Amino acid sequence: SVGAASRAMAAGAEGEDAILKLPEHSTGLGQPVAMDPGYGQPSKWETNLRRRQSPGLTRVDQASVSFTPLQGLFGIITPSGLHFERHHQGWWDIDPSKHRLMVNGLVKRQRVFTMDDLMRLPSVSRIHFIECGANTATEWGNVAVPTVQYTHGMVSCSEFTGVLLSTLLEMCGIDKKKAKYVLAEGADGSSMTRTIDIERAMDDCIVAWGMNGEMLRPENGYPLRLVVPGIQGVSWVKYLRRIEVGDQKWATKDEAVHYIDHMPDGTHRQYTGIQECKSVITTPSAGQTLLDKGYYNVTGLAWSGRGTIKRVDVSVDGGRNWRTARIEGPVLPKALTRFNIDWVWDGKPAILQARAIDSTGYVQPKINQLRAVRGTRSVYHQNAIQSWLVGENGEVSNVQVY
Amino acid sequence: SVGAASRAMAAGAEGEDAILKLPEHSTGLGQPVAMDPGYGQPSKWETNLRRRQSPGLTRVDQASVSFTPLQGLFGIITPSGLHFERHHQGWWDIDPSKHRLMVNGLVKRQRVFTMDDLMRLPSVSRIHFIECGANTATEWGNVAVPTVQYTHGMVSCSEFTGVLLSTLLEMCGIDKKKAKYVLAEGADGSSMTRTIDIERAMDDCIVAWGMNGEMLRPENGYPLRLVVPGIQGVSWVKYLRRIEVGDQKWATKDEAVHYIDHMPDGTHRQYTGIQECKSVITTPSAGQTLLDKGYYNVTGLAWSGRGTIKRVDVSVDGGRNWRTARIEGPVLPKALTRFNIDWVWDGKPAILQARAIDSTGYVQPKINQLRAVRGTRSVYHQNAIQSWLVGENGEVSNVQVY
Amino acid sequence: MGRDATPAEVKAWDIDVRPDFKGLPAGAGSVSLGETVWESRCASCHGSFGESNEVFTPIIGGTTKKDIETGRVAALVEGAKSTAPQKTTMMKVATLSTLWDYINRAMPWNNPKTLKPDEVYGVTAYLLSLAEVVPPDFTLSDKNIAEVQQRMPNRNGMVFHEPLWKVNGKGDVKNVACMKDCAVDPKVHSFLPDFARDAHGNIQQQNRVIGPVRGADTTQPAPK
Amino acid sequence: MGRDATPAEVKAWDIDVRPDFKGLPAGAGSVSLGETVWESRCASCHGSFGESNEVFTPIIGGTTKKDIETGRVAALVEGAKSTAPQKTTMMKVATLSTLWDYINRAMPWNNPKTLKPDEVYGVTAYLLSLAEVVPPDFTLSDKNIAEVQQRMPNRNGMVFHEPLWKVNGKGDVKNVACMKDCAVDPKVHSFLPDFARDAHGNIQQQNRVIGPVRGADTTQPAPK
Ligand code: HEC
Ligand code: HEC
Ligand SMILES: [Ca+2]
Ligand SMILES: [Ca+2]
Ligand SMILES: [Ca+2]
Ligand SMILES: [Ca+2]
Ligand SMILES: [Ca+2]
Ligand SMILES: [Ca+2]
Ligand SMILES: [Co+2]
Ligand SMILES: [Co+2]
Repeated sequence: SVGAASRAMAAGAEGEDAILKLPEHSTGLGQPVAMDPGYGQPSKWETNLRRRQSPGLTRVDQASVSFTPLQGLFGIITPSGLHFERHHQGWWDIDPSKHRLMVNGLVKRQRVFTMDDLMRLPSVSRIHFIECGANTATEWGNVAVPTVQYTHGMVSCSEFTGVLLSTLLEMCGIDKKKAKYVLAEGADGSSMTRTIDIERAMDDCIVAWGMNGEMLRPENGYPLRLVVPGIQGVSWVKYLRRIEVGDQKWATKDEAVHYIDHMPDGTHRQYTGIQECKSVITTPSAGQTLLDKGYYNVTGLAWSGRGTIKRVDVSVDGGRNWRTARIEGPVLPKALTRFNIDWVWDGKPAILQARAIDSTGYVQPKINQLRAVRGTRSVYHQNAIQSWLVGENGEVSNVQVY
Repeated sequence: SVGAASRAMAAGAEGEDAILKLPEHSTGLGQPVAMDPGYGQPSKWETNLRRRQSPGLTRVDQASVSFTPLQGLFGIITPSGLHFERHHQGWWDIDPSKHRLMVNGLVKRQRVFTMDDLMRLPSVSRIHFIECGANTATEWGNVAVPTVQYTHGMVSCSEFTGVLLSTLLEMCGIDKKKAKYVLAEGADGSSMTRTIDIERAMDDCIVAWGMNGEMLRPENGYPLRLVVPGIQGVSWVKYLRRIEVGDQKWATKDEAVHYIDHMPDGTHRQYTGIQECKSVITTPSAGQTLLDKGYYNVTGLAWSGRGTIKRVDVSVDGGRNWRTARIEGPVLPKALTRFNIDWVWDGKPAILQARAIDSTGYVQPKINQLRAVRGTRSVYHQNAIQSWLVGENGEVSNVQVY
Repeated sequence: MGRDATPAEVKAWDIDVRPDFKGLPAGAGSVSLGETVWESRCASCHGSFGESNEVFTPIIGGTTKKDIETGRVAALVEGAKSTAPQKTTMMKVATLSTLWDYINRAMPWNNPKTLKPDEVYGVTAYLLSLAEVVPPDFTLSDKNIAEVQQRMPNRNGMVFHEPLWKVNGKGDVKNVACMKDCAVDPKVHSFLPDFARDAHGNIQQQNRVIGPVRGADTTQPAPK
Repeated sequence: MGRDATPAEVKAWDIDVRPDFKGLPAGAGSVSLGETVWESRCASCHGSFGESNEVFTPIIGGTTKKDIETGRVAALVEGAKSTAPQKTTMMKVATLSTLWDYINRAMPWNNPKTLKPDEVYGVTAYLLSLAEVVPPDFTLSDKNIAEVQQRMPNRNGMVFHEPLWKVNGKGDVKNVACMKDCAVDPKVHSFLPDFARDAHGNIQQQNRVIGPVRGADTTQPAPK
């Protein structure tokens, strides 16, 4: 295959200038350590990879979304600077010394915690994905957006550190007989409220302050956020100020008017929190052009709100034939999982698809299978197999094939 | 115990202002998504955690070190903005389209690769620690520096993505009979060169471009760096421009004048690349003051260049009695491992220590045991058990106890 | 760690109202009080009749007298015709508590938690009157709210499907992992429309300048 | 993927010189040429005699005629006296190739890879003459460099301890995982000296403003 290096060679038979003429950085002195402000930034050559809004998706920028540029990311950890955002009433950079968490409701002791209190408690650190329930919403209908950033960019994965919610609830003397649900409430203008299943609450929910080794970023809920592994992002309440233990669901605005699934019979399914097994090829993906024929490493992400990823299959002929991809470790529960597979592009049109299978045996569905059960008016929980068409010119585009 | 919240309560019996008087962020509209430049930053309340130089350690800022603020970090992933730096001739932000990697020496085909070429190859993504061989060098002698940032802050841990070095060497037709070592060479002014064992080279070395999901940061070698798991950071050549396959060690400046271990008989051990099993308590640690008596989660990091962490024990009485800490998953080979353990401080002086054991059964040594074998003039490979003294006033300080 | 919450503190923060109206403070507000509040504090964003699509989807519209009787919004059924151009809040919401709670905690958007309970009652009553759930001279209060709930147009429109709530539930959509010669419709069912090619800006500038691919230059038509 | 390297390209980058002098280009440089180079391009940082401690540890010093004979720098032995205030490059380096290679690739620090081979020979010869390894009228060349290697003061000072090179090697220091009533010297052997308390700035400002601890205010003496 004619690689890029060979193309660059055309000029001089002696060799490339990039090698023969030593660059400034080989013959000069570089920059000092610990440059102000002692906190590093990405290369200036990387500015194309940014979180971006999808024009026309929302009407105001504080009740909106910015998408993670999955098309250019590697591995499973999402750089915190590129973590997707979803705010309902804008984000804040809250003074953490004035932040409080209250636990009330069906507990023996209604309690108030400072950040100091919380950060003294036994903590856990776990890698989990967070996906907005509306991720890939555009793909319920016809193809409408040009790249994986906009189709799938409301998913991220980070290492979260905090105290298990169960630890706090035990400390407050939760009434285990009566407690059926907890309500999580934020401190910002929206004061987001979401109902959490008591089984989740007593299992792996984390009252988290840490994300990827440092404190949560302000856009992600600094200084405190609820981590609800496997459940849609809206339940991961930011600026967490209160946990109430109760015996009924709350039907809050974002579980009674949004984050509900519109079924063909006109009903809406409420409380469908689980983010089911899903995968997507991130490179090559729509809006990208292959450099040339020949070998490519097809790479992508898979995840499941119900457990671990067991297998990912990839098709290059629109779903007719499949091969099992290589999964990069670690394979963690309710975390993004990176897959890779070899592919030699022969220059002919090809349709790339990935299909994930999780530890429950659930196989990621095709969009027509999803629609057969849920109709066409849903917004949330679009976890269908995604198709990318590689054209003869090497340009990849977003298509629907099933 | 008298928590911080209770202290803050003193003022009003009705309750705290932080709760009773709703803050601006509960009654106002916040900031928009995707704020310029579409790349997020830490909270303004977090500016104390910075990479910093150790005054007097080096004479010039481009051949120097900046240390990671371990005292305030969580989990195992180091935020890339706080990854420690060690440069020998300053750092550069290299135009990646002009960067080349050459493979030469004992191979059938001496080859040149562009970044385009490399990034098409089958990649792996793995979480590994990188530790400077000189980390904790100050602690060979008497106590000299005030915090864990300066004693242990030349270790970081990231998810790296790239092509296995073995893949490249196979592609070039490595002469497996004759090849015994490879040389890795950088493109910067120092053109750092280091000899790598052929077994390492053909095992888990990665020619990496990705770090924590995005491209390497310029300070860490953008666009290409060799990842040599378990081996001291100086071998992780930044701005990697060349790999030569050879049959003898190179005795380059940083393996003949530095990164050598001064033994009592006056000889120096050369090529002692392995970073042996080590651990340190990061909170509470020297320079920190405990808020109060009572419960604390003692937390820290353990790692081994020879494999995985099997166990971490913690002592609060200067090494007389030990309890086994809780290890947070995932436990990965040649990666940082987070440990946590309960401790109730009774207000009396206490000496905190952590001691790690790796998968080979090696037990992290005491400083006197290290000195008994290696004398007192070594600079590198100080992996002794670290002691922190908690004074009656709650202030923690750096001490030596064994 | 931590301390007991004082009664005043719990009162200050424990503001949630459940479907059974637990948490609802005593109070009352008439439609006409509500109209005053609405005009001065809400209409600029949501329109005088809750119909505006400017800052958010419309709140009012698309519900009928019939819906109020049945408790099911007929327009939501697949294939049905709706009088509203899109789904409104009133078409979806089944629980009146949701509206009261949300307005009380989050509205007005730029100045949330500043309405008094009576104002929340009033403005909720006003919205209900716009949807003809209550008459124009109605006064909503903690005493009668449970009755009004019985007139919510979509009160019977919600279902709870437990398998998608429980982590250990079973998916409702089934695929099988066919590996060879699988049944596929060879037709591409949908392409990105031409006008959408550059609707998100130039994709070339949203991809790295190196690597296995380049971003497509979407200022140009798709190459042949 | 990739392409063959041209001979000119390999030549341009394959600059390393091994201990057996593989990779060393032909050439020669006298001590006096070296002195000229040194004075104009090196001395500002390293001092006229390689003794400067300003930008880096001294290059020259601490080696003796005896060392040149034995190939072991005696001052390195534990307890021995050294004439140099600290370990110099010349005290440590065993392989002459290392000096040649490093100067050629990385010096002068602010303008590396700009010396011609003869200049590298010359400046290396100059450094060797300062250490009295070669006489002041010496000319170092690819022809005689192997002989000069035989006079390097610390040429026999290096050992290779394989277990610390191989991942599957065994550590040379052994501890056992005692859990109870372990033998410990109760004495604290070393404390942070008072003058070092604030040598790294105010530690209070290097810790978070919340959490289980606060940074100590090191502008104040340690509290009692
Ligand atoms: C400055 C603009 C603005 C003002 C003023 C405002 N709103 Fe809103 N309102 C919004 C936005 C934006 C949303 C959507 C918030 C979100 O995304 O969660 C919203 C959501 C709502 C909803 C939920 C609709 C749904 O379907 O989720 C209701 C009900 C509502 N507003 C009522 C009111 C009332 C009552 C007032 C006045 C007391 C008011 N609003 C004032 C902007 C405004
Ligand atoms: C602008 C300052 C500067 C100039 C000019 C300079 N050097 Fe250096 N030199 C340094 C620094 C700084 C280091 C240490 C680099 C590192 O940390 O790896 C160094 C290291 C060295 C070393 C290795 C010492 C050791 O123990 O690692 C040698 C040998 C050396 N220089 C020789 C030279 C020669 C020969 C020249 C001129 C041709 C020269 N230097 C010019 C600053 C300079
Ligand atoms: Ca906008
Ligand atoms: Ca300085
Ligand atoms: Ca309540
Ligand atoms: Ca257009
Ligand atoms: Ca060579
Ligand atoms: Ca001082
Ligand atoms: Co949302
Ligand atoms: Co170094």
